[in-house]
Amino acid sequence: MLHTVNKSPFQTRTLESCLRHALPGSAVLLIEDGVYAAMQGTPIADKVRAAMEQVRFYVLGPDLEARGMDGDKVIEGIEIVDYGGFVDLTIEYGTVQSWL
Amino acid sequence: MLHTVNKSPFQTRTLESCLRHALPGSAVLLIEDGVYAAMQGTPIADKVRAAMEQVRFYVLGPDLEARGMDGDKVIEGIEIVDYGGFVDLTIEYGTVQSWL
Amino acid sequence: MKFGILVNEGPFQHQASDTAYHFVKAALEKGHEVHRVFFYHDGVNNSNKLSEPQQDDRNIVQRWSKLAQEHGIDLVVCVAAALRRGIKDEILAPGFRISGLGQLVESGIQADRLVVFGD
Amino acid sequence: MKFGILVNEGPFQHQASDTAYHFVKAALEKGHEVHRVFFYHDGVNNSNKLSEPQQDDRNIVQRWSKLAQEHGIDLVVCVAAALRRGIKDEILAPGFRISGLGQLVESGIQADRLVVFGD
Amino acid sequence: MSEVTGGVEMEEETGGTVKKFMFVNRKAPYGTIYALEALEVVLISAAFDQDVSLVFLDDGVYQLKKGQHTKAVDMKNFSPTYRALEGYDIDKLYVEKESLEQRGLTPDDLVVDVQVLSADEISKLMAEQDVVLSF
Amino acid sequence: MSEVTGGVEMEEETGGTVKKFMFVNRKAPYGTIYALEALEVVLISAAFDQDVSLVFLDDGVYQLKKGQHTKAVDMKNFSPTYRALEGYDIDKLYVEKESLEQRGLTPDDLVVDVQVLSADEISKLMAEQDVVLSF
Repeated sequence: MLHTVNKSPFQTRTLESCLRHALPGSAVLLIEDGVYAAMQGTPIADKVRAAMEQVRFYVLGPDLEARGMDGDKVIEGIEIVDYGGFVDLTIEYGTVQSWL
Repeated sequence: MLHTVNKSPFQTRTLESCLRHALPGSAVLLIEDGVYAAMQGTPIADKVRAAMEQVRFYVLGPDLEARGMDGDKVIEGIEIVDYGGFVDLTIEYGTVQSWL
Repeated sequence: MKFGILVNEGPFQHQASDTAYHFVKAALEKGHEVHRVFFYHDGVNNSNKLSEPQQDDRNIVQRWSKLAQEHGIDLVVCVAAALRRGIKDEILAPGFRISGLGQLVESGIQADRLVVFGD
Repeated sequence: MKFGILVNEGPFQHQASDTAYHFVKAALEKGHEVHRVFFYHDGVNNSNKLSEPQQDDRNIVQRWSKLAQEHGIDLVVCVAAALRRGIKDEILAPGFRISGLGQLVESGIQADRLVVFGD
Repeated sequence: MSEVTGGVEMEEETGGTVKKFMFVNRKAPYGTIYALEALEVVLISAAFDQDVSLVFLDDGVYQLKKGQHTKAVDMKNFSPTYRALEGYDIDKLYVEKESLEQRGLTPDDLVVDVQVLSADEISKLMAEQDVVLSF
Repeated sequence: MSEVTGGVEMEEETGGTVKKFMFVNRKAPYGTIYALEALEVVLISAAFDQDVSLVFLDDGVYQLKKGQHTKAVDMKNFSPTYRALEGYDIDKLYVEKESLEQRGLTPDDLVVDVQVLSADEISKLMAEQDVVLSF
């Protein structure tokens, strides 16, 4: 299963809700304002790192770039993908749940 | 100053942001999905009660009723107002800041 | 008291336009003046006269038109936001007019209170 | 792979329609099929042909029309959501058609993946 | 029927396929339209004989709260529709325990009988679906 | 000028009144249009000779982040406009310290020079305003 999160973790509790439901072996893709959760140096980063022990994390590169978020400061282990990579993830992980 | 909050405190951090900026003597009016913050028996209620030591709280009655929220279970000390009461509050407290 | 109102969301999707409407109605009932309602962002969609809600639901667009006509309220739709979203004179409901953002700033200057409704 | 897409927000206000567009484009480039994009809630506003964004901005409505025409994608606007919001045939952009919610359920049945874009 | 289903002739077009459809409801009613319009999709889905389930979590649990009265906000009260779902053979309604408790609600506060599941149980159910529609 | 201001003849209609206008920016850029359209109001307000200030708090601080490149999302990059504000005599830009720190940002990360204020200082400034426009 692929979970997408498009909200800032500082504004809403959407990411928390997603992480409460992402089973081991599933994946989380951060898109739109959700990409802020992929950055190092915030209190959110610790939660993401903890979740990464069981769940794979991806982040949408075009959304990082738009927001001036430096790819070098993305949490180690989170893979940056483009729109084509997004498509591939939906194929690889099966059903998609969009946490809106 | 009158602060309005229209978001559920369980979904967003809007109420927290409002409370961080509501000075003693100002008022907070909970409207739309913000009215859930006025209810007893949730972890949010404690934060609201703490804030009530310095700030007056109001909640929009029509929005409580629409959502099936019982007026009897509103936190003691929060005053229920109708749309006319909303108008009065904007006059009484001066400038309005809508926390969207 | 003289009120200016800003509506930032379209009809139905969010409650903002509903709350703004009830606020304006209550202000008028109390004898206050509402000199202008400014529609910005998706709020411009409140002026689309093609809107045809189900019979058992409220008609948000018509409600604004009626209120404006009865009380002489100036309903202003932001031209830049409207162009972007496809709101033009040919689908504009009665009582609305399309104009510039200066009308919003002016409303802030002239009104005793400017109240914002959005998401 | 066969994709169905659901777009829940209108153009410009939220990024949902943009992300959906780039997703569809990437899927097509990889040789997949996108049989239908269903526009629901404020998503119906993506079909308003009167939309005229600034010169230096993307034209979201035209972009969908063009993609549909070039790749034979079925762009379906929900009739109930559209009526509510004032989207009718007279302002419908090329390549879009108005139909019922059954088209969304059918898309879920027929597609290998249904991907939702919203707020 | 062909009107509500958007002209789709079900047997013909969907070839008897039965998929697991889950509707994920996470937003409060009235503040936004998602709850109401999600319900409209759910009702239509009944015509397609799919394996449909509804999940209410986060603020979505508020959709089922008893005692909604919308006269003063002049909006359509759609909460009775949840009670009508059974008549459409839609009877898999799941509510998340954690979401209910956090909001100080119990199953007695809800307009319909639901199964209360833990977040973990909801997660497993979600992972079994073919299509997840989230609003 | 009368075009951008919506036909309002400033001196005539506003009678030389100068009010304190505050624009409160709390949303991230690109995910929603609020940041961009708020900036359009700010630019127009310059024509009215009001006492204008901009506050960036919560996710609004991200609006000022350096290095925005919008080519891949095909959206308009409006971040250079913040640097143009000074030319319109709009130079009261305040950023909330707490919001910056929580996001791991420093003033060096921002496209313009701003005054960094504490939540308490922002609150006091807000309380002094005649008009607060929030997006």
